[in-house]
Amino acid sequence: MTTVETYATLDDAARAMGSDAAYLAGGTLLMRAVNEGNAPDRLVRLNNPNPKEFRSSGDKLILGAGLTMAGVLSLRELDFLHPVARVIGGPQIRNMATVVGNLFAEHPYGDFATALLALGAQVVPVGQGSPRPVEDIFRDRSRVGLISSVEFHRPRDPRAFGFLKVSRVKPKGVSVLSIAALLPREGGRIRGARIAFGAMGATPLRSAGAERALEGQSLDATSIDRAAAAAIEGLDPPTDQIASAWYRREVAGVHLKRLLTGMERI
Amino acid sequence: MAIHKGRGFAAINYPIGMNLGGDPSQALVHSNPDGKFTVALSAIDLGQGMKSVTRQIAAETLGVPIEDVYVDTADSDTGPHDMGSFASRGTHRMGNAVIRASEEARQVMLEAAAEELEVDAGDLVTDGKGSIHVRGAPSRSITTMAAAQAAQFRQGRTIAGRGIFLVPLSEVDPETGEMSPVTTFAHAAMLVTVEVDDETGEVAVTDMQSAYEVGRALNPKLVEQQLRGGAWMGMSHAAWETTEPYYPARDHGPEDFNTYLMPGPGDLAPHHISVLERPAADGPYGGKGPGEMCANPVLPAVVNAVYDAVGVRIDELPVTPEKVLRGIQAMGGAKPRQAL
Amino acid sequence: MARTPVTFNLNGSPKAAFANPGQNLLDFLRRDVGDLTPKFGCGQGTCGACTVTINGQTQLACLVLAEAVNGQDVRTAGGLGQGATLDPLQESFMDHFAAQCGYCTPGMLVSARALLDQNPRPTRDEVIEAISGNLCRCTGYEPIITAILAVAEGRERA
Amino acid sequence: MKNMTTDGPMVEFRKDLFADERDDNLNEVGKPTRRQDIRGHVTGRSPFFDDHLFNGLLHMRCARSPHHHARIRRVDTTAAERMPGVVRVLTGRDVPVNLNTLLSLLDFGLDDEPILSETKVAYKGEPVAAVIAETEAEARAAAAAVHVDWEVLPHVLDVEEAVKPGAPAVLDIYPNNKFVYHGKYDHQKLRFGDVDAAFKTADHIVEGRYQMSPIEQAPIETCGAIAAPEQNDRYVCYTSTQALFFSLGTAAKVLTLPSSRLHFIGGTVGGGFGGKVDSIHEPLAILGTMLTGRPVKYAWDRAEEMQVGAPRGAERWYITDGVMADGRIVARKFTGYFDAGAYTRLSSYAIIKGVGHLPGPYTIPNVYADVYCVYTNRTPATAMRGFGITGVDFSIEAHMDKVAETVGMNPIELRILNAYRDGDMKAHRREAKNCALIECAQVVAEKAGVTISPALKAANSLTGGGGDRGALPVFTATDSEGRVEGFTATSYAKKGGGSGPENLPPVALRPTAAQPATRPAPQPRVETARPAPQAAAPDNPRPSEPADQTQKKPARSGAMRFSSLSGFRRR
Repeated sequence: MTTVETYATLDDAARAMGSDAAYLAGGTLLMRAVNEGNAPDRLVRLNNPNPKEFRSSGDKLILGAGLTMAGVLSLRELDFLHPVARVIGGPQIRNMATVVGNLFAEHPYGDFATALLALGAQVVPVGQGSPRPVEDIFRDRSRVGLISSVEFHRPRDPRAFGFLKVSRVKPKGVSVLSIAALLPREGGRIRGARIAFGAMGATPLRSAGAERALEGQSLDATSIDRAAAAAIEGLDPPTDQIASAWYRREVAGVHLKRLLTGMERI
Repeated sequence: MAIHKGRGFAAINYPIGMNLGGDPSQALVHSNPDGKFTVALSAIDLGQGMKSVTRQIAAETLGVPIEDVYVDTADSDTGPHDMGSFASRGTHRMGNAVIRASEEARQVMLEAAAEELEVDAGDLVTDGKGSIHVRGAPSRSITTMAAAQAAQFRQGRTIAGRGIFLVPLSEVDPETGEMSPVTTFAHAAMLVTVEVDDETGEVAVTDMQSAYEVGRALNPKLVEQQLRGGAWMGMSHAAWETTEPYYPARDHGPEDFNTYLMPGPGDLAPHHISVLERPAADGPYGGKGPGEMCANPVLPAVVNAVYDAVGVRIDELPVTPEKVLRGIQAMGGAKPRQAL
Repeated sequence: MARTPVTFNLNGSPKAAFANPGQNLLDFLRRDVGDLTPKFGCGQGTCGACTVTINGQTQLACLVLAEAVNGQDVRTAGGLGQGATLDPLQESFMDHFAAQCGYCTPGMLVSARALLDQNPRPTRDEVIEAISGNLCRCTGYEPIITAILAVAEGRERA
Repeated sequence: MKNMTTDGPMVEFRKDLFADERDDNLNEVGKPTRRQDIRGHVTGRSPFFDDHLFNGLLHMRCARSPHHHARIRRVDTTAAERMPGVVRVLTGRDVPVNLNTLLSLLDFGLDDEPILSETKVAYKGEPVAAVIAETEAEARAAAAAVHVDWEVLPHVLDVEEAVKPGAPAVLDIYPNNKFVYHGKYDHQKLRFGDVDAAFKTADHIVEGRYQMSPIEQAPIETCGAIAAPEQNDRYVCYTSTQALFFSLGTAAKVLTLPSSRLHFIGGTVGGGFGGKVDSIHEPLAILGTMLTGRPVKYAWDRAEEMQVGAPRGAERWYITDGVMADGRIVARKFTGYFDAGAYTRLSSYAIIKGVGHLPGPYTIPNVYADVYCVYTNRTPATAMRGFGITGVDFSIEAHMDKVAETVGMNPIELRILNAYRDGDMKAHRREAKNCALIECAQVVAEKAGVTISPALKAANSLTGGGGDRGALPVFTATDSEGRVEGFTATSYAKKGGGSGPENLPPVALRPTAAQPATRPAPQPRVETARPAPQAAAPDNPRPSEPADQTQKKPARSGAMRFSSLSGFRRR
């Protein structure tokens, strides 16, 4: 049967964790599991999480473990991420769900994590550990300890970041797919392209094909077409209630093209 | 990429009341000493407005103001037998039972008033505002409250009525299917406009123009609730809903509202409704019950509109983007018709 | 099992009750506190029938750990209006026939009230966004949107 | 004539149409009066079944089959019984009459579905045990601890696969996975005129195949009931049912209780759409109360509502039309397959409703239909808004579009041309009355700016019907395809029966207690039909008959027969 342990600090909570425990943050995924009898026996939580836990250092943005989607939407420093936060769940979910929690959300959820993957974000473990790329979390979520924050560099030009979510139900629907693109440009050429897809695999995945097609190119109709044609490379779309793997493959390039074309115009 | 507009039409009729009959409904009506009436039913209000529509029917029949009637449902100790609220039978069956019960109660009420006014009950009329008066002589009147009190405390009468409505059971001929399925039909026609994205197969319903024939709109706002909500459900059936997305396989059955798809408030199409009223001979005040049929024309109208837009016939519901896209690809591109 | 005392404000009044381990706020409010206005629709956070506000923000009571509201301010549809005076949104829902079965209505009203408290003059799209976490199976949403906009545009009383 | 009644999209009332058939000067009828229940709804005070609080409420949850089709070797509840908070675990042995079909209350269909299955499951999610515990979480945990020894059987999920020879038998009592109509045929027939002859005269033949999806009613309030002991040795049951006396009658039958010992309270329901007719929860909640002496709640969670709760069944329709070059449809033939899932529930009945509806709102001189109620290893289907009609209307109206394209006609004109009118003869052999299809089509055409011919614009439902159109066919081609032996009409799809329910106790026609589950079967595993005893009082001993399996079967598998029409009867 479930027991709940409440701590004052993340460090205390981290010490209490174990294979029979789960950390309760926003609760949007874990409390459902509790309700359905699928959660670990011990719930570990903080007494006073801060839903607007955020700081910056130079161009480094540090999103604390308590930061919710609504918190993101309330922070002007994170305005380029507002289009991402705004399409996570409905208003109630956004008031509860945390950014860090989204890294642990399994398909079909995890659209914010997709954006973090494109941004090359790193997670900072509680305690002594050094920051690790979010890819590490996706590799094996069960072996990741508590996360104190997620951090990344603000794109020098916020227009280098683009996001698109495709859903069947509007305005609140889970993803057919989502796409986050980071396309820093130097002298008109793309340097360090990162294209991440959500709902195109068990975790957010990068499109190796699209990144290769864009790297070193200017963002124009030709490079966009090449990226769209190669979009599926590196992805592993599932079949679920929302769409089949076939459909996701067919439209991944179409939606990437639409996103990139929109970014080109800016 | 192109967005193709298409229009599709469908027309339907709908059998009102439980198929083949044999399904009675009962109602009891009685007055309190202050001339207020309680209608006791076992019918269910699951949003369709059963309590409200039977209240209006009772008030109309009794000849009293709506606020003098309260409908109590459903308690099997006090409400008499009723089969239930399904098959577009609620308004039809229970409405008629309430009319009969109310007529009986009204007759006692008029007799009580007649005794007080020293006239013949047959000469009395109700004004629907709480008074009973002699036909053609409004000044010779008595309030329903006074009549009820007289009945209760002086005359020793119970102002009460019993009503039952039963459509007799129909046989079905095994050889020909000859039968009397129902006694009346409602009607509808619908034209929807869709926009189809030929690169993704996505379909948006952008407009609905409908005509619904409902016998009589016993309460026009309740009718509108049914038609508007029902057409939304029809749109949902057409392009979103299924418990088994890969039917007949049972894999991937949705278990929550994130994966069981229904259109959200951002998917709404303006729905312009026309209501026609051709009263049914045996419907309560001609009413037919619009609750079930309103979704039905939307499903075929949407598939017909998709065909009009891109030339793809979707013969298997729901109309998913995948089916549309596969159809477009099989033809080597959209074939807009725009015939309607 | 060890029950945890929870002291909180419900619709402006102090309340105290014991929560079971792992009990969600919806079950706690309904069974242990006696506020039946939040409804169970899914227990999964996907329908919005249990919408309440916690410190002014809408949340889904079925996904909130009951003991987490200790010391917090919780409001439900039971706290709309004052005494016999209804909230203008409640009046507008009645006027515009914005409820049929009535089951989603309390949660819908809590979301609508939260919207108008933060944004008294929302656009239609903002109304749609605000109620997108509250499912309605009966109405097709249009009358609900109309009822909320009527209050926002001041056509409804107050 | 346009009345704006909302601030949103427009509603107009076309009072100009059929005005002389209506008196519009009524006091209360026709007024937009507020709903009686609206204040309760907006204040959140309307009392739904779960808004009744009980001290010491227990919670019930079922252990369910993970397989589409499996034999139950053993149900082991010992571990579940030892789990924290568990008060009692019910299995089929605890259910007094552990076999039911909903429509037995209307003398329609054989009892085919266990309340808690004991020998076999026929769909994924079928309940085999019900755990009663102090909390919902404890009931959930204990239900997961019920151990069942399964022998997995081959399953069939597609309707046309299910009716092929050699398909796994879903229900042993129905041959070839098809419901038996009128004790006579494995489908419901409609025969009106001679479609094959008419096809030969037609200018075009238009064919189509249509598939309706299974759909969840999805009320926001899930189905459920709370039962509690009441005074005077009675039980009260608060329920979300759509059909109070259906549920009360079902509970009385399954629990072998006089209905006077049951007090059902409902009436305020959080949406139903057909999904709250099945009366699944009331009998088990009351049984739980009977066996524990405490209030018991049994309700579905959302996942159960969606995958265990009966959906609108999928339907597959084949339509063939014979059409003249001018657009007149002269013959229409249907073959339909309703996917009933594993048990009958209401599907057999939906088909009769659907057949009575064919060929849609059109006057077609030759109509033919064969419609099958097919059993598959899916969740049983049941009622939903538009029951028996929505799927076939989708098919007919999608087909009408193909016909319009074939003959090169405006689709609205095609509908008006073929629309039924007052006085026409319908395929179920009753005169059409009170028609209004033409007017609906005309109003929509006008609103949408679709031009239709002057002749069709001038058409109406009141005139132009009857005459030849009102006559029965001179010749109707009939046949005996699908004849089934060994069934009596009274227990199948013959409601009531010609001599009336009072003097026509249904003949006991039962599967044997232990049924082989695999095909092929040499013959239907039912006894030979016997003539119904005439005017036998319910308590009279049955006329002497050859000894048969029926008399040896255990009492709980259906010794009593109950119907709303004829009451309890001992077999």
